[in-house]
Amino acid sequence: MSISVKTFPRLADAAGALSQERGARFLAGGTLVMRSVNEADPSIETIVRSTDPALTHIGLSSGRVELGAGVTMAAILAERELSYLHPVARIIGGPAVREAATVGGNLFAPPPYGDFAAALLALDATVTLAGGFGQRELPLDELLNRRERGQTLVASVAFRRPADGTFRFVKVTRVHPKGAAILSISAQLPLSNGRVSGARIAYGAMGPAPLRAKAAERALEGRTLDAAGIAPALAVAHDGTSPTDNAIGSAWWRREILPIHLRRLLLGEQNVRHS
Amino acid sequence: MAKHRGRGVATINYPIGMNLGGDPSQALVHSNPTGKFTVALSSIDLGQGMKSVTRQICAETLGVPVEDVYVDTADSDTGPHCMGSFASRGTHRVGNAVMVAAREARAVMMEAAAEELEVDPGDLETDGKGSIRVKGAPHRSISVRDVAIAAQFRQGKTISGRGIFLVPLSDVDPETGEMSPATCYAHACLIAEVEVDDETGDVAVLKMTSAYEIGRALNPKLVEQQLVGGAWMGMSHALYETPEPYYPDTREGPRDFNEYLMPGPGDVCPHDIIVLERPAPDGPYGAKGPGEMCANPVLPAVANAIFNAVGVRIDELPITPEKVLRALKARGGVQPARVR
Amino acid sequence: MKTPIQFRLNGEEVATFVEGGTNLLDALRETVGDLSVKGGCWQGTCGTCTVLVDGSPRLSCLTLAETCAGRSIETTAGLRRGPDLHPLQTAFMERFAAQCGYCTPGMLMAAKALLDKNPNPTRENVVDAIGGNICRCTGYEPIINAVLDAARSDSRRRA
Amino acid sequence: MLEFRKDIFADERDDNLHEIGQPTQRQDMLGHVTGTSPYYDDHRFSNLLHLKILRSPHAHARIRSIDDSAAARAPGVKRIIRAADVPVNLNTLLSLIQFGKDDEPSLASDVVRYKGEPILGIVATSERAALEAMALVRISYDQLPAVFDVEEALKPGAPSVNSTYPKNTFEYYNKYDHQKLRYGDVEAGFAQADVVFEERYQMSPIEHAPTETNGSIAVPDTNGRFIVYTSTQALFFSLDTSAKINAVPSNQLHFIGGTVGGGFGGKVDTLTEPLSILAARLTGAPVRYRLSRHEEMQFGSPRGGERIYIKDGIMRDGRIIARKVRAYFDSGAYTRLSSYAVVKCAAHIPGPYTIPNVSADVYCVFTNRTPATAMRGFGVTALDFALECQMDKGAVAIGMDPLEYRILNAYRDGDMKAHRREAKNCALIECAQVAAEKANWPLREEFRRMSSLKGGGAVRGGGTVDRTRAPAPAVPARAPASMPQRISYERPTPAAPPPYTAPPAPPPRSAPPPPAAPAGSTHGAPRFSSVFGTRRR
Repeated sequence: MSISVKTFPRLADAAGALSQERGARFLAGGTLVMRSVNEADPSIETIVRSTDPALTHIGLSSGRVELGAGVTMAAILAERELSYLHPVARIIGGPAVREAATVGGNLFAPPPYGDFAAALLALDATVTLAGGFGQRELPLDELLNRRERGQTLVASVAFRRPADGTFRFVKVTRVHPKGAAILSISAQLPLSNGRVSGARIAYGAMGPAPLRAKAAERALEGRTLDAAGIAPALAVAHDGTSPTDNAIGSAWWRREILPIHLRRLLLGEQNVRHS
Repeated sequence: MAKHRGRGVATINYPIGMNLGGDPSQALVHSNPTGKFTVALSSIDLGQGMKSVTRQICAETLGVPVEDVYVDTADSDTGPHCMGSFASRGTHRVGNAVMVAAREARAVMMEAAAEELEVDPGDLETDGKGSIRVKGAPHRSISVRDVAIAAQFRQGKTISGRGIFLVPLSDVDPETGEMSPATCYAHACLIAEVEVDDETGDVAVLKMTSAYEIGRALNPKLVEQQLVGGAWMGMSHALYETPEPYYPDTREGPRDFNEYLMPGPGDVCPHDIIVLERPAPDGPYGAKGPGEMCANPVLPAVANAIFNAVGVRIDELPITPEKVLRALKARGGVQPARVR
Repeated sequence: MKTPIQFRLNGEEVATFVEGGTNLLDALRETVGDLSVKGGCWQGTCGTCTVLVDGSPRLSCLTLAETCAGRSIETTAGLRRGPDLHPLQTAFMERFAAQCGYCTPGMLMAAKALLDKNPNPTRENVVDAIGGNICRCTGYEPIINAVLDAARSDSRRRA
Repeated sequence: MLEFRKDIFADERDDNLHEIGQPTQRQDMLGHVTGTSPYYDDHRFSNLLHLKILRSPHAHARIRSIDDSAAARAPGVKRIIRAADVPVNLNTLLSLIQFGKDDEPSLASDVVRYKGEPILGIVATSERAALEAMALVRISYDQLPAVFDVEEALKPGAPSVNSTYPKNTFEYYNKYDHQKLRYGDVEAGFAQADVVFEERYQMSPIEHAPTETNGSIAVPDTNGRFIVYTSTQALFFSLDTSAKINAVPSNQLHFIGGTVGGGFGGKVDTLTEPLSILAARLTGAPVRYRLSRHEEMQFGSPRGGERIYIKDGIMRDGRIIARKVRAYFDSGAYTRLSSYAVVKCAAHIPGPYTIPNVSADVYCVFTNRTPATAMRGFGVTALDFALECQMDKGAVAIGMDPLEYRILNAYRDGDMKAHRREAKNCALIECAQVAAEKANWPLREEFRRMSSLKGGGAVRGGGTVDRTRAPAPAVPARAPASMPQRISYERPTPAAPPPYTAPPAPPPRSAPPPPAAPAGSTHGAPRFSSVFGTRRR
């Protein structure tokens, strides 16, 4: 009837409990789990927490960035070194949600949520999973492809710091300043001699999970960021996407406006506001 | 990418009170022994300001300061019947009932004062500051407090009043629809300016200019609350809201405030409002009721502004960017009307 | 199984027992009895239940009560400065920034979180600060103006 | 941002008042900013029980069997409330004013008619306990064909939604399946119009979304009474409805409310009080029934969808001479208040304009969706959207400025309205003029001089567009030749305007209110009402 709450000082122990306890769910910021608890989701019998300081650790060393899974959007906004991620963190909920919402939780947020996960995808992030028997690393998109909430426990994410001015982000939403995504686009666009090399583009809300726009990435390789240069990428912008209808917008509209917003993002056109 | 601006207008009227009438409201007003008044109602304050507007009406009618009146609502044991807070009836119906009750209480108050001052009640007037004085001889006056004490403890009078207001129920002719739907109407004209993104269908409302005729504005701040908030709701109805996004299909219904779309604080626009007052012959101090009608003109004004901007008509609410984009594609692109 | 928790509520030590899984909103309203906190959705989507935990805005409906043990919680009930109203309360009154009043406590706390960190906010800062709070009556404009007024009057008071 | 134009209609106002017109602070503002305003849920009781409702997952289905035995044994469960426990399990809100037949159960017994319809109540020591028990209830259904489109619902062979109204339409005067409005000769008007066009408009449903959801707490009081703290918008409306459904004398119920977290029409339906009272009677304990936000959004009644067709006949000089409206209100599975909105809609046609020939047919249609109810602008909001978009199209069709087109056709004092009452106290033209001035919307001199007073001002003199005679003929005398032709026509216009013919015989004019009741006119059967007592309507 009443839920049991188990708090562990060490993340590994939390991971162990998570795999052993029946109906156990890991509580990070609570934005997803507490709502389910409030709605008496019968699949939740035990809440597992961890006070492990590693969870909230932000590691910045020699171009490599490591974010504990429990780092909140507010913590990211407070870190000047992560300014390129501020536009992403700033539009996740209102201030109160950003105080709670965590990096790890966002990796498991169903569409239309999960814009931060999409940004991490464009940063080629890897994920470190905590397990009862030690940790293991895997690429983020692997996790996103087979994410089953509650089963895996993320300890941290890591990625190489993008070169200044190479990371771009847009979230299309109807309600301002706080609205769920119609879609979001994150892009890392390294340039060498004015030409794109090793672009990474990721979409939010264009499929069951955040996804890489690999065809567009390939089409950008060696191209310049002007109308002619990006045309091939726009032509294949839809590759791999499978948007669905939901309460805030239809799959048709998502498909229609995806290349428009991708073009605006790649050309650096002002995205002042989207209805 | 191209953004196009346009302006649209709508003019509307709105009936005050329940259609066909037959919707009574009652009020009781009484003084405590020291001249402070209580209004007992069963009417509801949903935020529209029922307690505040009836309080001002009562104070005006009694001729006492508003601070000396308190409105107690809603308790079915102490508050007499009221049909309810809907159909823009509160100010008009309940306000009238409070006026009637306050007049009856005032008559007793003036009799009691006359007895104390040994003059004819007809020679007395209230100063609106808490005293009753002889017309033309202001030095001969007595405080409402002393009158209440005298009425209660010496004269054995109850300074109280009962009020009811009822617009008789109208029949409807089944063949012609002949009927008396309402006794007075509020009016409005609203001009909306929008910007339309012809690549995404996004619509932003940039500015609203409106004129509302609402009978007497009993409290300009409460009127402003209604008109500003109502116009926001109108904008929301025009562009955002529905619990059935694929109506008449019932799928994908929103379950929370992330999925149920309404303009946020970042979507509001400047709104110049002008208020006109043509008193309603049967309204309390000529008041009508701005509560409902203020949202209505925004919907068509926005739709007409979109046509003016990009030349497409969206005849289905809400006017989502998707509908605008579909219409633009069907029409083969933007065909702006005369710039206004 | 009930769990004991203790925290500071508007400066006073409070101790109570909660069922496992109880959110802070229900703990404050149903067991502690602070009815100044209102609930609008229990989903984390309306902001009505916003309180401050150690100075930061939190949605009390999404906050596991147990995680607040030893923390300092602020609600509208503690907003007054002694006998005086908080500048935000005064400004909300002067701007007629409440109609039904149900979202007001959450709005006040969201605004306080802003002003405590940023005494001189821009309109954009204010819009962002109340961005997670739904108001169905006012159209937001009076609330935005009230918060800006409060910032001005409070900085004058401090000066 | 708000200014007054006291100069307009000043002669009709005595502005020498003390309290009226003052920007006095709200009586409830201090309570609001200190969080002390007492909403229904701000009252606390020991041993408070919680009611949760099991709702239908299907839009239309027959209930074959219900097994709640496991739920009844679940921890914390105090009582299961079934349809058979509801003393009077059929009601319609407006039975209080003798309008319509009882058609909606508090708890469905045999058939569910919309997704979300209440079937079972579970009373437990906590909302969680009630929800956990709910997961243990087993119900088997036979799904039935459902209909969701108002015009589909009216076709022969469409699934019948509501057994009280098998034809899927509310019954008016025990006679018609819709509300009629007839004035002048609309077909003659179309025949003589320069431009005739018909358009279709659709409004989807809209949710009230008050920040406080619907709810109530019923508390057993001493001496057999019950105190009910409620979020209702209509205290006695809810009290009398609750008394009827619970079959108790109305003075056994003591309702307390009046401070409500927003309503906008969504708290008129008495969604929670009858069952929270019943639960308190069955358990002898205080019971709270509070809608979750999800319930409020999907199963609390919305503003209903409306489909409206408007056909206009207009002259090139700008006069609208005929308007025909066909409108369908999507009532959902039960009547609630839609039947009534239909009559209000008919009364509002053709909008604030003087049109000599008007015809309207407005339907209240039942479909398998959440029942609709009142919302801000009830019966008028969607119609105003349709009418004002139609006005814009008409102006474009004849190349006239849309605001001048409205001013020309606006009703004036003394004009006759389509429901056969004289227009009084009009102010549409003044609103248009003031808004246009503020927004720098160009109006030509003659339109700036027009007014809402009888005849509309000198400009309309000489009986040119005088509509004070009522009812007007199919085609009033021509307007001044100086009518605008500024932009090119956007719609094909008749090769040559048809010749004017003699006006058809005007319909009989009837005296101003109150007219004698039309013979045999009654809204459903008379029934008990502690609001009005029993009488014919």
